[in-house]
Amino acid sequence: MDFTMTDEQKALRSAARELAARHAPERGEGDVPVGPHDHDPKTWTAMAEMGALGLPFAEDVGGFGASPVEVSIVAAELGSAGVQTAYADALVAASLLVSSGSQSGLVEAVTDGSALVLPALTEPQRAWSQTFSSMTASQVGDKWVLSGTKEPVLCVGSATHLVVPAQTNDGLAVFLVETPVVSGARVALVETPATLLLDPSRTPAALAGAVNLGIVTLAGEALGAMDAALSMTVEYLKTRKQFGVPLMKFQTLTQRAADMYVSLELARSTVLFAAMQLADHPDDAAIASRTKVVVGRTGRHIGQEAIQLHGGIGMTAEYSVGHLTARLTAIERTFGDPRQHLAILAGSVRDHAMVDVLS
Amino acid sequence: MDFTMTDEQKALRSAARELAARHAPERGEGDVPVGPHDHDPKTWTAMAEMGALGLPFAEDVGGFGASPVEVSIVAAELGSAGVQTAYADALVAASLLVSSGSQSGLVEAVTDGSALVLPALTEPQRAWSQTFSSMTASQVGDKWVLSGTKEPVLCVGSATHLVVPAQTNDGLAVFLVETPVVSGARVALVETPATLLLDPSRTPAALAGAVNLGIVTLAGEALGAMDAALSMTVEYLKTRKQFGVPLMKFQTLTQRAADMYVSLELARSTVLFAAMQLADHPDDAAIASRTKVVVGRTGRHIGQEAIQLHGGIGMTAEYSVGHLTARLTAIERTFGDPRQHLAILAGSVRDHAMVDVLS
Amino acid sequence: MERRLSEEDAAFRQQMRDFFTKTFPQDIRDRWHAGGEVGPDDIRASQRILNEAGLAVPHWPTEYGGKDWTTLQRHIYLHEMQTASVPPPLAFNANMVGPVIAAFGSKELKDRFLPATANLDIWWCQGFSEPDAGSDLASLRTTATRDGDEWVVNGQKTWTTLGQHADWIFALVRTNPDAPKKQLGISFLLIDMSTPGVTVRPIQLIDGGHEVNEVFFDNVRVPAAQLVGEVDQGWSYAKFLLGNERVGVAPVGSIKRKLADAKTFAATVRSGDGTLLDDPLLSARIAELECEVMALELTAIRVAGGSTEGKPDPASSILKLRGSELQQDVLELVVDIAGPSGLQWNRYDGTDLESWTRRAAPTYLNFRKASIYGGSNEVQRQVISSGILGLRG
Amino acid sequence: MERRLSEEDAAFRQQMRDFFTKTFPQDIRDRWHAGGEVGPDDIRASQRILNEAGLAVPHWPTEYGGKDWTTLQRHIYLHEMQTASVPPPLAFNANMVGPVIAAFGSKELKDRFLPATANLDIWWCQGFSEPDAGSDLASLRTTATRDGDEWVVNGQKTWTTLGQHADWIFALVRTNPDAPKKQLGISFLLIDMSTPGVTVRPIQLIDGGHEVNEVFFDNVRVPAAQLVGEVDQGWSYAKFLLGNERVGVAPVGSIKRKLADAKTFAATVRSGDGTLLDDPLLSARIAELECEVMALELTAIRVAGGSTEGKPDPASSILKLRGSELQQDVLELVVDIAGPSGLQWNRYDGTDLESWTRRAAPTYLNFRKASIYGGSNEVQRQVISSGILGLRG
Repeated sequence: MDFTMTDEQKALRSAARELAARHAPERGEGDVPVGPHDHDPKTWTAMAEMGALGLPFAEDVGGFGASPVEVSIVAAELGSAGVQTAYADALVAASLLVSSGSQSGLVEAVTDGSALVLPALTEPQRAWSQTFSSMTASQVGDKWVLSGTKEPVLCVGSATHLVVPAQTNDGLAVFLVETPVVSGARVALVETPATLLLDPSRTPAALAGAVNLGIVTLAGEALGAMDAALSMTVEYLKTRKQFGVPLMKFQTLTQRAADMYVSLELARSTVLFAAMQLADHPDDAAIASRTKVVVGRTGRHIGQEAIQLHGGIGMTAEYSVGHLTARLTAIERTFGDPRQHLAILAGSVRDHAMVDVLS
Repeated sequence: MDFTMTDEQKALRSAARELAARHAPERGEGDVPVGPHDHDPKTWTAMAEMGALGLPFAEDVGGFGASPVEVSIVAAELGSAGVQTAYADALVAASLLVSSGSQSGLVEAVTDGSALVLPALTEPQRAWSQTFSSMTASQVGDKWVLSGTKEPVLCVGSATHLVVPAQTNDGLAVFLVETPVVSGARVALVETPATLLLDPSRTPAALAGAVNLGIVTLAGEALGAMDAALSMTVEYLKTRKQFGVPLMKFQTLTQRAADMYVSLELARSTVLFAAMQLADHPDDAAIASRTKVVVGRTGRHIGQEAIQLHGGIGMTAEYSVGHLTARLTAIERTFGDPRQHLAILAGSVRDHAMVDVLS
Repeated sequence: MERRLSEEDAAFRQQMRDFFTKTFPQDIRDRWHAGGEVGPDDIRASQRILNEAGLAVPHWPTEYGGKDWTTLQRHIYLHEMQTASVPPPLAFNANMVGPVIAAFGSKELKDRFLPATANLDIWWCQGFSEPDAGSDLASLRTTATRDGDEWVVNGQKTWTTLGQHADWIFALVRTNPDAPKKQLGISFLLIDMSTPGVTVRPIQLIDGGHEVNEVFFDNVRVPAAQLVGEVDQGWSYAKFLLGNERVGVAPVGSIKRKLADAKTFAATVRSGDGTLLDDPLLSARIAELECEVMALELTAIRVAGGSTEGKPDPASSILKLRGSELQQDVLELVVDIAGPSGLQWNRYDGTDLESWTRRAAPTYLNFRKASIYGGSNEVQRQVISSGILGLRG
Repeated sequence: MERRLSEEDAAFRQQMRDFFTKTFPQDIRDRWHAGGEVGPDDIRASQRILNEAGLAVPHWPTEYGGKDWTTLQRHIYLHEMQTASVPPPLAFNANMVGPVIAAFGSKELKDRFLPATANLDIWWCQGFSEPDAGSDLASLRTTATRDGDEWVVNGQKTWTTLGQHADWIFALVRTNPDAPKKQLGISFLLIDMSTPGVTVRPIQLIDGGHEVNEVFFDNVRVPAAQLVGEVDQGWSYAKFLLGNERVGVAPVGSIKRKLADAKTFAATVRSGDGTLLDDPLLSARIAELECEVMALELTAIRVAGGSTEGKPDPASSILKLRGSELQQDVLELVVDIAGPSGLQWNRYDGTDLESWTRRAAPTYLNFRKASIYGGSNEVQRQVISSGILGLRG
């Protein structure tokens, strides 16, 4: 096992860092956007140009033949700079398109940025589930139509297509919907024509792999956000004075910064490993759940402490640390929260004596 | 609601404090007993003489007409001085004797210390349960006999009688066994003659009330132990020097001492309230479970931090703080641990909108 | 020790509950309960209704509207008000400047300001913190220089909550820069926000709201009669203001209300074949928080009984510390319950999401302030370790 | 980045696993696995078996038994040894005094001591801490005064683990009381425990065991040749000893072994109609610990790869800090699983309780030491905040 980046990976990181710096949100006096992001076509085009959107997919299906490792490297740079995008969602959708084997043209459009395909997975007032959809699919002649509601689907107003899991008579299947009519973040379909992407026999594995890819993408983004939040906190402790001395003279603060660092390093190892593991075993649900648990807990720890150690300034929208914490708060609850993933893992503790990471 | 002690309660506290100081274990160089205590007849006689053993029972059944409040006051003094006794267990047994209504002579012997009646509630390799017993009771003619094993029963070697829940054809009932044959802490009965104390119709409520009394007694003891552990820690931080200055100059330590204090004060309010509540509603299982949760978590927090803030000296048997932590560790797992009580409470969160403490 | 309420207290509680749940306007309560940024009109309306009922400033001296209640009665009053989602009297008026004027102000100041303060005819805001004087408040630099019958104020305050709605500000200003200690030489000044030279700049917070402000003073002339108490003695009044009060330090009723709401919410979120309230880990977390909130409430009642003798009180630090932590924990729980439905918190039309899911995350983020403002939790621990435990760092 | 083991490493792992689980004596492994106070004979026997197989001191220089493995191979070696419950080489020999002698000792000292140290023919103990020099080790007061060809040692050491079994002690002694800094003027001395004037007093710990000792020196005469390296330079050797090693700082394999045991235990404890392993809260706790231990193991592998250049290494502080916390968490979990069966931990005949239940509480209590000994967790945080984050308090 080797955690060292190759030269190619380092070059990718540099490119992503440069891209992220160019598209990072501006902060300072005056109001700025807070909370969930809208789609920014400029950032997206730049990501397409650097090849980020097709990274983990094989070249013969229109991708760039890299892996989740490279995706997490790019995502970390976006996260560190506070650049919010639909990257994880778009990769989930693209993964399902690739799995379908029938959409090579669309995959190409996705990776070059000309199409924005998003997955519609969540439902109002329902806990996260990747195995349930109240959306129904029925056949009218040889055409499929979908009815039901998905919400919230972030950035959906900019989507050209949606990938939608829906219930058929034979089980859950995955469909493609073009130019959906949406309001805000809601997708309410009524007998809407759709194309079958994955039939019920192929859906569970494909969905699992797609969501795992989304999880590791967000974990990479979270890693970057945590890195940035800790760096800013350390810098603040070094420079900010209270009672006539720099904050770093207060041992209770520096010991807590050390705990943040320890949490971060453990999360870093986990994310890097998960990316490597999913490169080899895309549908390993256990590593995805463990990553959600570790990164979720760590994001909470670092996000909360970063604000607390900053004090009042950390609460303001003029300063980045609060935005990073807000983003970590959202990531923690995307694709399932730590409690749900812990419950899944709890159900399988009998299946192994120890967790084996070397193989 | 009023948390102030009456003059009588203050007098009882003084008497208990004096008794506890007289019977406190000696520490210092050389080996001392560690871990679970044996029965100490001298301490027990002194407790009987001050009336502690009959405190919560009505005068007409041989008690002293006080309440769990007074019990918790006495227990706190024992806990603070590190005096370990079978007080909680003996009160559980006595409560069942009183509930039976048929054992006034034995209740008298219990309260004057001439009999030691203990409950046999736990079973090897079985999680705590107050509603299950694998001990079986059967009738041979008009006599009852019991078969089965209970273990560990602390101090059982000194017991004159045991109170044993056992399964009858009609459900769980409670029996009295005289001069049981034991090995170590094991009670293995084989067709052992027993007297029926409580039939299945009366057993659940009587057992619940008895165990609740045991819980609040141990909670009182834990409160005293936590009080002592925090005091010792604070004193140590004031006097012990490292790097040429008293430990209290290290802010990371004093901030943690403050957190210990906050935990302790919240636990104190809980124990005092639980004692008052159980005085009025002996079978209120929810307050008993909440007390187990709060006191269990607090005992863990204070016990662990007390050792950590002492450093190496806190690990030694020559110093009291480790013994207090050991005792808190045992109390946390007696009559169910916080996890079990949390699971019970979790099952009833629908039953109320808010927890009402004022009525 | 006595667990039960006296007959008198039980009747008092019923009276409070009846007033807050039956007499008080339902529409204001509904808006307050829903959360989010609440308009100043509801706060003003609420306080006037309370004041008319004699319930706005019960802890003030009786001649200015006080009720001479016991601390337990004040706990009951707050608890019933908060659990009924009645907007409480504005803290800057009822709990901060009012008690200071009542305790240290001249008869003239009291008569001039207290009735208007009780009725929210004057909306006060607080001018304590400065960009370089947060936890280290005594380092404040805003100056007031005497010029004839006036003080001339120059400087900047920050973290001034709801300052954009305020008519007046009570400010700590340095009146004697040569005092031997930085705590000396500070005075407590009442300033009309409409005086020339006062500027307010709202600060955006991470939830998008603007509840705090910077306030700038540029040669602001303040009549000398608006200085409370003695000149250069303002630090002791500020300490009185910050720490003399045990009742209401922890918002127990609000926390209980939100935790009860969380259960209601969880019961509406479908999960598997049931709802989130059936989830063993989630319901255990709720049960655990109920235990902790109960312990907090009991502690609030227990320590409220003791006397503070008008001095800063370390016992209130326990309540501030644990109260803010539990408030944050409960709000975080609501974000967990909202789950994916809470991920989009911008407003838009035509949504099937319930409004509580949209408010969950920003409210959680907003209340990270609870452990920072009004004396950070690090400061509270310091007060406890030094003031109660005698650990002098 | 590469997740998979190379073919070579995979073969290495199989070789280790075969040796530890097939060749190594089962009875010693069983006793070590059972826990509790282990006799010195098993430790001695184990190390000699390992040494014979060339597995006692693989990280030493090759000429003294080292294997020149990669850090990953050393991780694999330790992991397989620990998960197989093989008693590891005595840390005082293999990881402390041995590397110091190898790095700083003369050829004569190396030849004299290293083979015997590797084979545990000499059992070493550590003489660093003193009653008034714990975390502040540099304040140590034990003196060594030169007298002809000998050093005369006076003073007291404490927390000397397994000192009662030791043949020799390596001690930090003050050889120059007039040095400008207290860290200067300290030397690293090797002392035969059978020298007249050396006294050992066992200290009882809260679990009832006696694994630590006080060691007293009363005019103990030590040949000058037994001073390692340069006189007055002992502090740098001690720092080398305490922090130069990343591999094995966190006992990952032992923690994983115990966590696996905990599951086995939980499956034997009946609860309701099933076992404790069916309890949703308990199994979630187990799953959570598995996540955290996995993150620790991955971090151990990841940071082990970097070079330490023989300097104290803050990265090892991460492993020490989190490793001790997780070890304690897992042992506490076992106490929870034992439940009421763990309440009586004195030995007696005729019991139906399994021995792991009896050992659960004392083992948990004993390992509270893990966050104190060998540099407390507070010291580790200090090393991280100052050495890695650059926060100079």
